[in-house]
Amino acid sequence: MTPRVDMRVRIGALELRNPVMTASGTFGSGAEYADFFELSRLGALVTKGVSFEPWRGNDSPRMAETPSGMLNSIGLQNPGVEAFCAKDLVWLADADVPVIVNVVGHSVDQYVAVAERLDSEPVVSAVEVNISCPNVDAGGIAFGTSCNAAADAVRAVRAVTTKTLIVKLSPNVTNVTEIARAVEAEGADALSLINTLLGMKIDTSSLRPTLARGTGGLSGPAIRPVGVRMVWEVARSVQVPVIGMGGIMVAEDAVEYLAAGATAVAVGTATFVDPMSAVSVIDGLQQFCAVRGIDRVADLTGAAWPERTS
Amino acid sequence: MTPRVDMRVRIGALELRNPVMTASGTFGSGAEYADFFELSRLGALVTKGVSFEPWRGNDSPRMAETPSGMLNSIGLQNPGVEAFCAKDLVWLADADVPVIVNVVGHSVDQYVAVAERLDSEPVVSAVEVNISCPNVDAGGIAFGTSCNAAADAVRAVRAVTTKTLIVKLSPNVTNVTEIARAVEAEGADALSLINTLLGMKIDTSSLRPTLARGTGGLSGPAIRPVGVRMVWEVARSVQVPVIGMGGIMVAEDAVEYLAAGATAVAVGTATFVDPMSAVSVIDGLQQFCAVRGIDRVADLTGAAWPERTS
Amino acid sequence: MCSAHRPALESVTVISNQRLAEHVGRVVFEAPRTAAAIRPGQFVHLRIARGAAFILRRPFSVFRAGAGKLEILYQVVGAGTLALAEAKPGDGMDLIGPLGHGWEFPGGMAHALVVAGGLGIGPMGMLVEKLARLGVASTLAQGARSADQLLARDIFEDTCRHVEVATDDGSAGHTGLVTDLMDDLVAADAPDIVYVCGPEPMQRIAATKAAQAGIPCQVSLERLMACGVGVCLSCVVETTSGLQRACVDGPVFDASEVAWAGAGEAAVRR
Amino acid sequence: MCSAHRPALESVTVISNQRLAEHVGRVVFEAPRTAAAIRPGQFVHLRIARGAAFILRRPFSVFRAGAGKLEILYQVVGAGTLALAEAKPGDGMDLIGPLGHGWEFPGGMAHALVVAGGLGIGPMGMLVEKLARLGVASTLAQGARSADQLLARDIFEDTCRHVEVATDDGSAGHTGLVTDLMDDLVAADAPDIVYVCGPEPMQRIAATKAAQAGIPCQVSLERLMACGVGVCLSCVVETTSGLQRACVDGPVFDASEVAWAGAGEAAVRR
Ligand SMILES: Cc1cc2nc3c(=O)[nH]c(=O)nc-3n(C[C@H](O)[C@H](O)[C@H](O)COP(=O)(O)OP(=O)(O)OC[C@H]3O[C@@H](n4cnc5c(N)ncnc54)[C@H](O)[C@@H]3O)c2cc1C
Ligand SMILES: Cc1cc2nc3c(=O)[nH]c(=O)nc-3n(C[C@H](O)[C@H](O)[C@H](O)COP(=O)(O)OP(=O)(O)OC[C@H]3O[C@@H](n4cnc5c(N)ncnc54)[C@H](O)[C@@H]3O)c2cc1C
Ligand SMILES: Cc1cc2nc3c(=O)[nH]c(=O)nc-3n(C[C@H](O)[C@H](O)[C@H](O)COP(=O)(O)O)c2cc1C
Ligand SMILES: Cc1cc2nc3c(=O)[nH]c(=O)nc-3n(C[C@H](O)[C@H](O)[C@H](O)COP(=O)(O)O)c2cc1C
Ligand code: FES
Ligand code: FES
Repeated sequence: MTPRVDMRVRIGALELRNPVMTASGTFGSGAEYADFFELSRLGALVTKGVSFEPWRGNDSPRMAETPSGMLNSIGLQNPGVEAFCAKDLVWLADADVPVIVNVVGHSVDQYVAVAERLDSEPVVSAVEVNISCPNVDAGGIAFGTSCNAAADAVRAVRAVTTKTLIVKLSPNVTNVTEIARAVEAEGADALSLINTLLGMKIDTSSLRPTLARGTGGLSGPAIRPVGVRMVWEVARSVQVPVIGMGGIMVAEDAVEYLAAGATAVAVGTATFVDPMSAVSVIDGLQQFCAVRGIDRVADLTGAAWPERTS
Repeated sequence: MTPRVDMRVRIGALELRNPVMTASGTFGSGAEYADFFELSRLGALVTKGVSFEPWRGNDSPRMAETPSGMLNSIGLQNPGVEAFCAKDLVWLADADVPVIVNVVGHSVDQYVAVAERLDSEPVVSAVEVNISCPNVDAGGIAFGTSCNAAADAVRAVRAVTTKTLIVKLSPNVTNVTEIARAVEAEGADALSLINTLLGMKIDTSSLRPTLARGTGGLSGPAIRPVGVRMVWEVARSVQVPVIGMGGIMVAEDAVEYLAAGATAVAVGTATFVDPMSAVSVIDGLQQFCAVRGIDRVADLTGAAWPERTS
Repeated sequence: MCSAHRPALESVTVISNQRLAEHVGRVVFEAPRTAAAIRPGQFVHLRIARGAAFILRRPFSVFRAGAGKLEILYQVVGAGTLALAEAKPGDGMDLIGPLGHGWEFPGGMAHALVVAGGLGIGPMGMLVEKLARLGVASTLAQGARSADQLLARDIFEDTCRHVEVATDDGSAGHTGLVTDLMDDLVAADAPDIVYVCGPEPMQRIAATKAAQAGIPCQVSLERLMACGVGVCLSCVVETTSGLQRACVDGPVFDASEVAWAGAGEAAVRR
Repeated sequence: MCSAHRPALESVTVISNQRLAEHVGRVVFEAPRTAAAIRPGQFVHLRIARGAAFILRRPFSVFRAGAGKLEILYQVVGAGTLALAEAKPGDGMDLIGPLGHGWEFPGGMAHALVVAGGLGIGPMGMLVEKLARLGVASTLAQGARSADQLLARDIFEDTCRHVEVATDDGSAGHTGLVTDLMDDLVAADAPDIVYVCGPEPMQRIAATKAAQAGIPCQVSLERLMACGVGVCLSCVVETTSGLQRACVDGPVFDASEVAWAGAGEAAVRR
């Protein structure tokens, strides 16, 4: 029998039963994967991005495979917050799992409108403001690549939400810690990173971009070293907890993120490869701690930092 | 017999017999790989980074493997420009291949000193100013992530070199086209990109960063989508030729870069995997053109651009 | 759907893997759960290799299923199908299945026309077997590049009332498109339904012909699929009722509901 | 060096691949060029798999070479060696070899002490064979976790004048470090030279003991290697004459020239 490991972690006001979430856009609102495991196993379920009005998303093809990764240019297709509340949240009300809703917008007003609408929904434990989607023309990454724009969006959302406020950062920036500090200053309770790296693939038979939109967001194990580096940088520069993601396939990958400074992690592309990935990461993390005599998974956070080394 | 394809391309004042170079730091100065193929097969040979004084590089470990890629934190270990001229350039004088010397410095003065020293060396066809190495504390990427600093360095080097001047850009920036235009304005004859993405790996058994330096530069097929995207963006924003690199393993990968707008390409990490990689890319490119009835490889440049689509 | 028909992860073992023609193979898996649950026109999402540089699963129609086994016909087009072609009996893989919305079997059919181009034959084995069980006479119009690429002819000769073929190079049957055969077959058999799978331009032609003849038509569409279970929205198809997901709302769609322009060939390369 | 000894790319075929102990195997390749050219202590840079998520070659010492064949002893520690353990006779791979600066054989030696810990036995097969050909009597001190991990004992029993063993768990020979055996062996045999390979801390102890006894000592160091041919500078070793590359200037170094502090264990995980 493995010794008991305290797997709980705290993100803002939220206490999670373990540090493993789903990454937004890779888990729908959970119904599809409920066939595969009990959603209550998860630390938290992060929904796909939800906008105020319905969004159509981008033209097809929207996906391309790349070495140890994939590009997507879904473009945040979603039915809008009303339909989301009416359908997805109603379904989620019966799932015993903290729900974090990923919020998207083309303008500050749109982010605010979604956050405001969600504030009255008891099923929602936290909102994750996505200022980092590379696949929409207006909004998304435009907010996530400038300190001022990021601060404006977060300030406005902070004013209308009482929920735990997570801000999702873009890796497509020169200095991610600057943006991290700017949104922390506006009241973000936690930061999540990384969203996808902006990438492109060209179909050499047609000599055209493979994705209809041209560029897309790169995810999967290929980007893990970038994600771990950015979590390391950000976690050392802010006081709020960091949720690390990007290429987590197995528990050891999650350990990398935690040791780099993350308090929790999210599993994205891996779920497409194996629907059980998030659960395997949870079990593997527990095992990892048990074998090494680590009592609390929270003790892994920042374990690789130089100040913890000696 | 395959029909003849005109493989020549032009980079500044340089005419290359084909568009395939070696990527700096992955080919030494060529002597080691001369065992494997005639260096005269190459479009150009790009040397490792050369500084004014000898540089020791970083502590070990300096390398880590990652999914479809590798991290390095060599830190530009090199014997300094005098030793380089005395040994490497003397050896290269007998190799029938255009030589491009990668130039590094901790300060503008150091870049200038190396470029000045090389200007009198007839063996040197071009200098590639590396303002994008992520593995040194001062200089390197610090120049490549700010428009002003990049412009200053390039202006100063331009003033002292009559050689074709290539500037190597960093992908670790919010807006690579801004930097590209800034250095073009200062007289760069060509731009090369991408240098490595800043990344990190953590050894889960020791819970320490795998690399002694902590962070390193990510290269290999994992980063190809990022490289292709940046070449697409830059080539469409500048007039000078672009040399594309990042994860080119086979000829089709080179076609992606050319179609995205590159005039030439460089093969880096692939050479470690297969010393014949650059040659295979050359042969494969020729074959690719021949099969499709493309007379000149230069016609592939920008073939995927929307304005060329209809 | 009862839970036995819900998608699940199943570890499967290669029982046999043979080359059928150039770049084409047939693999048979021991896969009892999925073999029992799958319906005609559904597919499986196969994890071909672990530790490979390509990470995603690959979707494949199930050609035939029974006695705990799944049979898949595949064409080698890239890294995944190349790895599949190299699989040996005894090798383990895993799949998610059964997936998707398969062929519909409206009541009262007497005759069905089945049109398959190339690997579009993939979902047709279970289809014609089911039609036979329902007592519906089926005619297969099968097209391929050349005679050797006309896969599994014996099975169709046995199960269908009638088989006609077309090849691009004229090495068997009609020289030209498989859809060229449709006018005569529609005239001769007066089918109650047309089932189509193959390259998208061919499906579009078939759908148009069926519509012109006033015959209901179902098409099985291919889309790039990351998740295969409906969450990622990689695989959307433009329909008269908006964007639908090929992996759960399809791959089989009523041809009259597909908005062919705009969706179309761009979605997959071939 | 004449050109036959220069490194080259060679396509090789697996002839046999057996498990020797837990996590340890022996693979034999058909590799005529490299087998003819390689010298004791040199290594090959092996491309184990194509299309895998890991892309780099893996360096391996050649245990024995002859009759067109190369024999390698390997321990399964990660993705690469796992794939190697799964290789079947007939599988093709390629390697770059021969690489590196191997063992030196100073003139006038009568007796050599060979000290190997764990897979440090890798470069010792060719070494003791060469010593035997030179008429140098060799004693092997071999250490391992447990008796079953004492690899290739038969070969050494045949070739060496004397073999002594140590195991961590005492299941064979001395219980403890292989370097514990050195004092007695040095006293008994008065060796002219000590050859060492194994985990770096063990090499350091062995080097210190040799230095204290005033006996020349060569060590074969392991470093992470990307290129294997001297260009990437991944593999540097701190020496009294500055940084040297393990792949071309080593892997064998004169122990007295290695600046143990600073270089050291950090370079490889084990
Ligand atoms: C519902 C469905 C059923 C299918 N049934 C069959 C079948 O029975 N037999 C058969 O040979 N093929 C079938 N295909 C196509 C098959 O999935 C692709 O040929 C296969 O995924 C190619 O993988 P690859 O690695 O060899 O090619 P690559 O081109 O290297 O694959 C790169 C990426 O593109 C995707 N891709 C490439 N071509 C296609 C395609 N035509 N359709 C969907 N995704 C593609 C891959 O899944 C992968 O994500 C089906 C596709 C779908 C959607
Ligand atoms: C000159 C030399 C000779 C060697 N001879 C042998 C031998 O005869 N038998 C044997 O079993 N092993 C030998 N090794 C070690 C062997 O190279 C590694 O065990 C192997 O590369 C591990 O690969 P992996 O994919 O299984 O491990 P992973 O840990 O997944 O590899 C990840 C990366 O680290 C590198 N790496 C990991 N461990 C080592 C190591 N100890 N030394 C160097 N690189 C490492 C890999 O090459 C790869 O680049 C030798 C190493 C060197 C440098
Ligand atoms: C298909 C797909 C859709 C995504 N949609 C969203 C989204 O709606 N909102 C968001 O913040 N991130 C979205 N992401 C980004 C992921 O949440 C995650 O940040 C990224 O994929 C890196 O993690 P991974 O490598 O584990 O997938 C999406 C990623 C993928 C692959
Ligand atoms: C080991 C190593 C050393 C490198 N050294 C240099 C260097 O000295 N100067 C430089 O401009 N780029 C250097 N680079 C970056 C490469 O030139 C190239 O930009 C990068 O690796 C992307 O290409 P690739 O994916 O084909 O390797 C180095 C890369 C590697 C892997
Ligand atoms: S493949 Fe993911 S929604 Fe259809
Ligand atoms: S491994 Fe590249 S220099 Fe030694």
